[in-house]
Amino acid sequence: MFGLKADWSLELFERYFTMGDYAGGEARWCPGCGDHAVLTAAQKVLRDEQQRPEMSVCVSGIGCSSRMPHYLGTFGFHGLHGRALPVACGIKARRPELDVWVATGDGDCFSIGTAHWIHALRYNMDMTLMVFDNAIYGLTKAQTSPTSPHGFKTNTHPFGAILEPHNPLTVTLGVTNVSFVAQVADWNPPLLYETLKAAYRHKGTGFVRIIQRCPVYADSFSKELQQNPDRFLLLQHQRGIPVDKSVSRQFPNRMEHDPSDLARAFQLAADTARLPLGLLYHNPDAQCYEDLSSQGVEMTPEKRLEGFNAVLDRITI
Amino acid sequence: MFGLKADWSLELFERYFTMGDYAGGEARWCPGCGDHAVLTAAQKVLRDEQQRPEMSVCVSGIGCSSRMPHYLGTFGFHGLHGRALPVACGIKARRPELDVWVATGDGDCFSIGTAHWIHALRYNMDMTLMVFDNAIYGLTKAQTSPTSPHGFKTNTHPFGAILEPHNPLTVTLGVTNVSFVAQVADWNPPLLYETLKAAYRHKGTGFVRIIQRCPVYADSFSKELQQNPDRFLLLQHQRGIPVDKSVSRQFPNRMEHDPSDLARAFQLAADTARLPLGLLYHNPDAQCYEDLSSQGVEMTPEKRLEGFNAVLDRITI
Amino acid sequence: MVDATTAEELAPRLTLTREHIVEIVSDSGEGAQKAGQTFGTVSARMGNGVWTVEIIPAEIQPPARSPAGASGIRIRLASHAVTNMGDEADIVVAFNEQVLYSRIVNGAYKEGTQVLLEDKWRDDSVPEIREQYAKAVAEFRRNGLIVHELPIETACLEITPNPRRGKNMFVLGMLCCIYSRDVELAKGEIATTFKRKGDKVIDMNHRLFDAGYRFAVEKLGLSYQVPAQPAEDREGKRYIVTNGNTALGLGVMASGMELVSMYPITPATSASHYLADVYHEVGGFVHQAEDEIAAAGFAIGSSFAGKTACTITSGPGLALKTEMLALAVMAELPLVVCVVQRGGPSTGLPTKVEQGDLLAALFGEPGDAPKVVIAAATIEECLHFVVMSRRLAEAFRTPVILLTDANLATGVQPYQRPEPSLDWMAPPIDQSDWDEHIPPYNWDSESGLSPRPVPGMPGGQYILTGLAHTNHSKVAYDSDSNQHGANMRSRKFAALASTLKPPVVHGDDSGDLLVVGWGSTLGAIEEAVDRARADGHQVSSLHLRFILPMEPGLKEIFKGFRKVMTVEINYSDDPGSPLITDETRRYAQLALLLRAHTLIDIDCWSVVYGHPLQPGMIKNELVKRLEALQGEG
Amino acid sequence: MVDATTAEELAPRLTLTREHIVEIVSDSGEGAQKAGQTFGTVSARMGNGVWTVEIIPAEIQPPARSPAGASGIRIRLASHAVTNMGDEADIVVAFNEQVLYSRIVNGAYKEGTQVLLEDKWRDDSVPEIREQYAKAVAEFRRNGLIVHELPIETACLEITPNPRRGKNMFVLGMLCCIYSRDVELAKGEIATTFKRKGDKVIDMNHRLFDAGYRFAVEKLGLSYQVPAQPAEDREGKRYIVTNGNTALGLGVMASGMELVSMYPITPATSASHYLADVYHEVGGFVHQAEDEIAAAGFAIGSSFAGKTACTITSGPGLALKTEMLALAVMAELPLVVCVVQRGGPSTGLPTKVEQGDLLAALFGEPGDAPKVVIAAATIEECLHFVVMSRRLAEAFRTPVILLTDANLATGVQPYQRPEPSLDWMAPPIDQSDWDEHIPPYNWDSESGLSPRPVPGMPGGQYILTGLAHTNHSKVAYDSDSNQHGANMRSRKFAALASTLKPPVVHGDDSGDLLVVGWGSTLGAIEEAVDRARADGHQVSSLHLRFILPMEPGLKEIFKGFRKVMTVEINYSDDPGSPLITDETRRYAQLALLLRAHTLIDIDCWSVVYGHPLQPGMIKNELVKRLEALQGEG
Ligand SMILES: Cc1ncc(C[n+]2csc(CCOP(=O)(O)OP(=O)(O)O)c2C)c(N)n1
Ligand SMILES: Cc1ncc(C[n+]2csc(CCOP(=O)(O)OP(=O)(O)O)c2C)c(N)n1
Ligand code: SF4
Ligand code: SF4
Ligand SMILES: [Mg+2]
Ligand SMILES: [Mg+2]
Repeated sequence: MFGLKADWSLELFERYFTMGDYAGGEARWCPGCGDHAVLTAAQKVLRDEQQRPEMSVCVSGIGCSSRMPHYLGTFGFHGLHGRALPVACGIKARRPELDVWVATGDGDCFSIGTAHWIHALRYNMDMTLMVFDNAIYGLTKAQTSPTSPHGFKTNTHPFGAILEPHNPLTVTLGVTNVSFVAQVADWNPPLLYETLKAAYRHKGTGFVRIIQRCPVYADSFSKELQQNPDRFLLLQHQRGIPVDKSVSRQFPNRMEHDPSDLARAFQLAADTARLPLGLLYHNPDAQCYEDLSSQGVEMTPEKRLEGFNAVLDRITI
Repeated sequence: MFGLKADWSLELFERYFTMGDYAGGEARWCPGCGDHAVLTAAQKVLRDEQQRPEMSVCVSGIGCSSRMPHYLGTFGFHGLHGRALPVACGIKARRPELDVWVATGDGDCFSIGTAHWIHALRYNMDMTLMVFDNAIYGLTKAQTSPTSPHGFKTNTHPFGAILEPHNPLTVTLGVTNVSFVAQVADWNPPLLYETLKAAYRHKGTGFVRIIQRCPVYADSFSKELQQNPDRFLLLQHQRGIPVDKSVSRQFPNRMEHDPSDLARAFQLAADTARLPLGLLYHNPDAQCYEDLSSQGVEMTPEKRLEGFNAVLDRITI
Repeated sequence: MVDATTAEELAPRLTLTREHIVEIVSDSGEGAQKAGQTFGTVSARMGNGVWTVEIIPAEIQPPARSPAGASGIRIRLASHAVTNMGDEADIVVAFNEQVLYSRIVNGAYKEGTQVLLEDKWRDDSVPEIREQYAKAVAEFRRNGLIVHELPIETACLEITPNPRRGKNMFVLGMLCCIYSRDVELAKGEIATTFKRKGDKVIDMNHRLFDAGYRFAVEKLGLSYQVPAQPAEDREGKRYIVTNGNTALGLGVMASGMELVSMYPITPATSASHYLADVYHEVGGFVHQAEDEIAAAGFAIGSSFAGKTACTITSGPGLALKTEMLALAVMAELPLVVCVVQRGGPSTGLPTKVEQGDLLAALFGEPGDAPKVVIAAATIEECLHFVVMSRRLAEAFRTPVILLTDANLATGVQPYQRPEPSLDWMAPPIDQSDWDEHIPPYNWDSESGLSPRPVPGMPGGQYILTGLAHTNHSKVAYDSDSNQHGANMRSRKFAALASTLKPPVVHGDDSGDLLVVGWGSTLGAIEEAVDRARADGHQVSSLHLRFILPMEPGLKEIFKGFRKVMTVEINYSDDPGSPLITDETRRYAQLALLLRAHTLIDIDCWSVVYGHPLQPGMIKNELVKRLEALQGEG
Repeated sequence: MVDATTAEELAPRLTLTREHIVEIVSDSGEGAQKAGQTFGTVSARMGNGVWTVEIIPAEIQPPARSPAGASGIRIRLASHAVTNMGDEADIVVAFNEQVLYSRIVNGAYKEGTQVLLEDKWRDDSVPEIREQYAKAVAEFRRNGLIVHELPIETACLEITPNPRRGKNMFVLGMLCCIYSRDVELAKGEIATTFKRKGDKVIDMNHRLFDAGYRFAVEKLGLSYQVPAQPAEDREGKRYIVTNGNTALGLGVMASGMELVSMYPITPATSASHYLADVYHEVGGFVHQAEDEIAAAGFAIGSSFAGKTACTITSGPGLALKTEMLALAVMAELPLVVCVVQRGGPSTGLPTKVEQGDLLAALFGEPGDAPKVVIAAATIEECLHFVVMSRRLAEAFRTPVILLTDANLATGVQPYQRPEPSLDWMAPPIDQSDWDEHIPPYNWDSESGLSPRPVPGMPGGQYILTGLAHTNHSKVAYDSDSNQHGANMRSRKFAALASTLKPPVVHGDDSGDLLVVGWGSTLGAIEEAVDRARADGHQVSSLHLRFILPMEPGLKEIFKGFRKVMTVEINYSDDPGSPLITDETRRYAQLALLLRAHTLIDIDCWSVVYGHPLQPGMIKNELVKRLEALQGEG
């Protein structure tokens, strides 16, 4: 967002923000939880972009992942289960200059939050949307989530989850006006960092599905993926996520994918045998709702009063 | 559903049900409303399939289209705005032998009902899902719906709808376990009839998006399509919807489409310049949730009591 | 063409009256409402007190000539301020006889009501229609209605080939003659109405108007004089004419709120329709969300970001906002929630009036979730209470629920044009530094009040949470933090209460009976009380605007009366019904609250008829209660 | 190996007591809860009254040795039936000293509480830990705790290389020695616990148990005798041991309901976990919906189809179900809604107890939406009230809200094994012909009751609607239909009320003070009352199960006392606080209802500490009120 917000660029050079400026309370996730890595990556992006902490808001729902705001040094809104996105959109509506991050879980976003997930993608407001997908309900102690693998044993399905796992990528790609769709795994920090940075810089909703480890309740889910890097397909493109050797070395399967090719992106996303990593789809020119919703923010109270009196005149008898 | 329900096939031949058996109260939709055509087509399907009226339930939300149950001679559930699907699924859960129809609108299903729409497709319970899409909120008098064309003037957007219209087909096709996706227009009765019949016979959720005329509040939307048949692309296939000459003659653009080809279906659905008509996708073998949720329905109270005592024994000290 | 002079010359035997109620009823799409609105506006401009209310059919396009299809308008005009739709109509103009039936069922007419009936159906080509017509006219006359069969259509045909479009202006002409309205004024209104349509259309409608006027002079020996209100009452005042939903929209603009986040629902939506039309002129925006939960969430997001927002809904929408409201209470976020009440429960009676959401507004949220709950009693208050709501929301850091209803929403009335000032408006957002040492909930331990940091304030960073928290907004599960937070959230309302004055009794401060009401029933109740007092009854009334906190001094006021009862448009068990005893009786909503609040045995009369209470109905009930009292002692 | 005989020989100076409270506190994952549950079960089987409640940390995996991480269990055992967790503990076994702090803050201990503390930290390699330990032990002693520093880990190491896994069984051994529990019984329990894990594991744990037992004999001069309840109280009774959520699950199975439709939410979810494990044995199914609205809708669909369903949730979930509940009321659908209350408002205190949802259950829905609202007072009632709920729901064609709370949900207790019979169970679905002439709402005009057609009944076809409707379920907007429907929906509850008996007073029928409670506070209130009475105070208590309809005779009962107050776990303004006057005070939820219901000046004492009320706390409050009364005269 550098340069974008000319009004504070002056200040930007006045003070340099360090990682400490983006640190909130001590993170209380379990040891080995993938959420720690996401937090760190996000903090690095904020630091490297020199985002002013008081101009940033991290909005979340309820869940382990939704605790993220508490661990950031920015403003935060730890709201209701499933409802992070309407709140985030509302924040942006009349304060487009604010930088907004959303932290949500697979249950929070893909189950109870489904309607808002779909419609927020339509609005395409400028924010970074991180879905922490550990394929389980963590905070409430191991119930089935929409992305839980078929047969995966949980407390609500002790004999194994009975549905095929939901594919959030294919649904996301089907939403009109979607503008940025990426997938990463928490255990590859460089790719995670680069992807979040790209989402942050993208003007529009940067949807990033983060495959996340929950060693406590869904260990096998992530273990299986960690141990078989060939379950992944690394997408590369000069307009994609920059990946250095260290990253590409880890993934035997790589392919060139043009992020402007929606149909191809859908096919890649639909292949659950090979999970795509990186940028599936990107449309930098999709309309952002805040450009419409913020109409008239610049008006002074005096001008509003003037406008109101004009309205009254028309109905005065 | 002929033959499927062997347990009543005997009765089936005992009595012949006429259109009158499927007629409820007098339809109170506006003259020229597309809903009339859908009602008639559904009644014909019920009649031709000799569906026992008392074994059928039509579930709806709130909206003009959601009044359909009142005009049918079956059981009906005219519930809450956006919530037809959870109710329909609940009906099916422990009464899998019931025949279920769902009547919902573009606002009812694609706006407030979004979460249930997506998840009902995952459950894929055996029902016929008719979405009456008139691109407007009819009952509440002309507010913008997710499918309202961009720039279309409504009471909530008097200067024109500000978002690109939502594409329900691409989203629907992205949902894991979706099993039947078709599109029709109310003003082509034969295709409408054949499509509803195919959806009815399909075991699973037969999703049919019906492009519907609302002459009162969205006349231009349907007029434009009616007047330009080349805005449509008629899909044909031997495993698709049977179309006789009368139908195909009306649509200059026709193509062969294999309904088992999901990726192709997505591409066709994504092309909003040419609206596909007919069967986009069909998977007859997708799992139906009621086959799981109805476990143990056959148990007698005596057996349940026995089972319960066994459970108690285990925790008795 | 007719001008005022000739009109007066022609004026027939004239009846003087202090008020009259006129209805125009037709099939929908025949323009009765436009004619009535114009008649109302002209009357208002001529200095009458006026109340108009639309008659809306349940269906979008009901069949022609069906009782269910009755569409139209009622205009009540008087020589004094009018606060409600009144009792039975004095004159009704009907475009066909069938639509009158539904009005009769609603008790809209009385013996002696003059019916000006289109007579073309008498000789209709369809035999059934001829029969229906004859049967109806006979029936009406039998029931004491004075039916004038008039060849309105025929008369219109002389001017337009398509009377269905023009009849309404013809009727307007008739009415303007009957009530000798200022013709120039009327024609001016017509001109503005059809401005967009061009001069030919205006001219055509003027000719229809004149024809109607002359028709009345020649064919109708009816003329009523309803003198204007005393000039001094109007001295130098300017008036606006709106319904209650438009008033809400005006209030939003007057309050400086920049965002209304809503999801369509009858009868609330028209407030947003109005805003969508004009909001941009004050720099505001209407967001139509995907559902009511999102609408509330979106508004809450904006409020959190420093731009207090408003969400407008009705019962079913309020139900969906319950969880969001609890969050706003817990996190102490300002938020204005307008609830335009309709008939319930569930989808209920979407277009009709009820006062059934009071307890849900107060107690809907699990856990203790106090918030400001106020109710507008007049259309004018719909405007001013939104302004007050925004201020209360920010000063007390709380959601405010403003209750109105379908009666206020659709009623139209002239009222004094507000004189908005800058201090009505939200101040520009504060982005100055926040002292890091001041916690985000720096509760004043006595009042529970605290200042609020908003995003953009350097040093103000905090994490809002719906979990129990400390004054630093840190999640806390310990007993003390939870108890203290709850204390502070409740204390605010005691603080607000301490700033309120006791409400003023309408009538004497003591007597036999005190009638307590809230919301849109104000006008009808006071009119009923005035009539009863005119008959010598010792009855007064009291109307509440604040429900949470409750206005002070109620118990004292109640003690001045032998009996206290509420009159409400919501459900209560009728004490006379089977199985209903003092113990099992379920009371009306305000009655229940006042019983707990004052421990006085407060009775209630409440019904869920779906239409506004008529002063006459109320008066009858009061008199019954009073007579019972006499019996007792 | 130790057997009972040797144990008795070794038994040291023995203290006889009628009850004792034991706690085991550790980091999470150290098995304290398993040890405690086993100890509780053994004690129950030996005939003691027992109540156990788990101590759950706020986080999933809190850091080791942190107060916030305190995980464990409390066991209260007595020579009489136990109904609550009691006051301060007599003995606590602690795996480290830090976890004790959070318990101390919660007032779990008193002067003289024996602390059996793992002493390995004293010589820990990390200096800070050594300091923390020394500091804590000194501090504990200063505050009157009797600290026994014990080399538990060292002793375990003799048997297992990994004491973290085995320590809990060692501690179980210690406790079984201290309370001379039947060793064979204990070992049997251990064997069943580890059955799945195989003999080696069982043997290992038996050895740890023996070692702990011997360790206590040798190192600890502590021995308490808590005699069993009189045998005749138990004569031929069989007991089951469960928490309140398992009891709900058992109730669902006992009621014959075939479907539970839910969305996970603490503290309700474990009821569904239990059902998911065993429900198939009775042919039932747990549906996890996409959200609470869908969960309620799914259940309603099943009920409509003739299979009355149950949905289980907590506050925030109840908020989301509001609109669906209103539909069930309007359409008169049977539905069982279990609400396991937690701290509110909003996300509040997810794992902690509150009784804050009473008013939301009653009044949450816009419009008039009466339904049955009942509250379970004991774990056993959690089971039986579900059975009753299903029957009420079907007999009265209504949703039933059954309120429990986190205290009942997590408390574990032995209670009499139910003797289920066929008439508890839902009958098989009726598919016989429906007489077409009988409307779907064939209301009995006196009771409002009516039979219900279900899909599959030939001739029974009707269209259910949430709109106002006639007895034929036809949409109707007229006044009479709406009023009549509302009357009928309300009348049902007067009919139900007429079948209820007045509640029974605990203590004398008259006196100075009557304490009224509802829900999980029963045991603590009655214990407090008994203690106060033992001190000669004239206090009694009354506990309500039915809230809507209200149980009969309350006003009569209340009149027997000089003062009536409620004791509740929810918010009320403390009359002593700034700005709080008689007029502004916000009352506890039941208190508000009873004030309106009886017009008696009912006081309340209620707090939102997030933990169950201790009998001692309650007693102190009662005594305060009683002394104030004396003051008055
Ligand atoms: C309305 C409501 N319903 C249910 C809950 C309980 N709840 C809290 S978090 C959660 C799901 C958490 O799973 P996910 O979103 O995947 O986040 P994770 O903990 O796995 O990071 C649930 C069901 C709630 N807090 N509010
Ligand atoms: C909870 C709730 N919110 C809003 C409404 C108002 N409402 C009724 S129908 C409707 C939308 C109708 O549009 P659609 O679903 O497209 O159906 P149509 O009338 O066009 O057939 C709305 C907003 C309601 N009844 N309930
Ligand atoms: S439970 Fe799982 S998701 Fe939650 S903090 Fe622990 S590891 Fe992370
Ligand atoms: S408003 Fe439109 S959708 Fe509704 S009934 Fe009329 S034509 Fe049909
Ligand atoms: Mg998760
Ligand atoms: Mg529509």
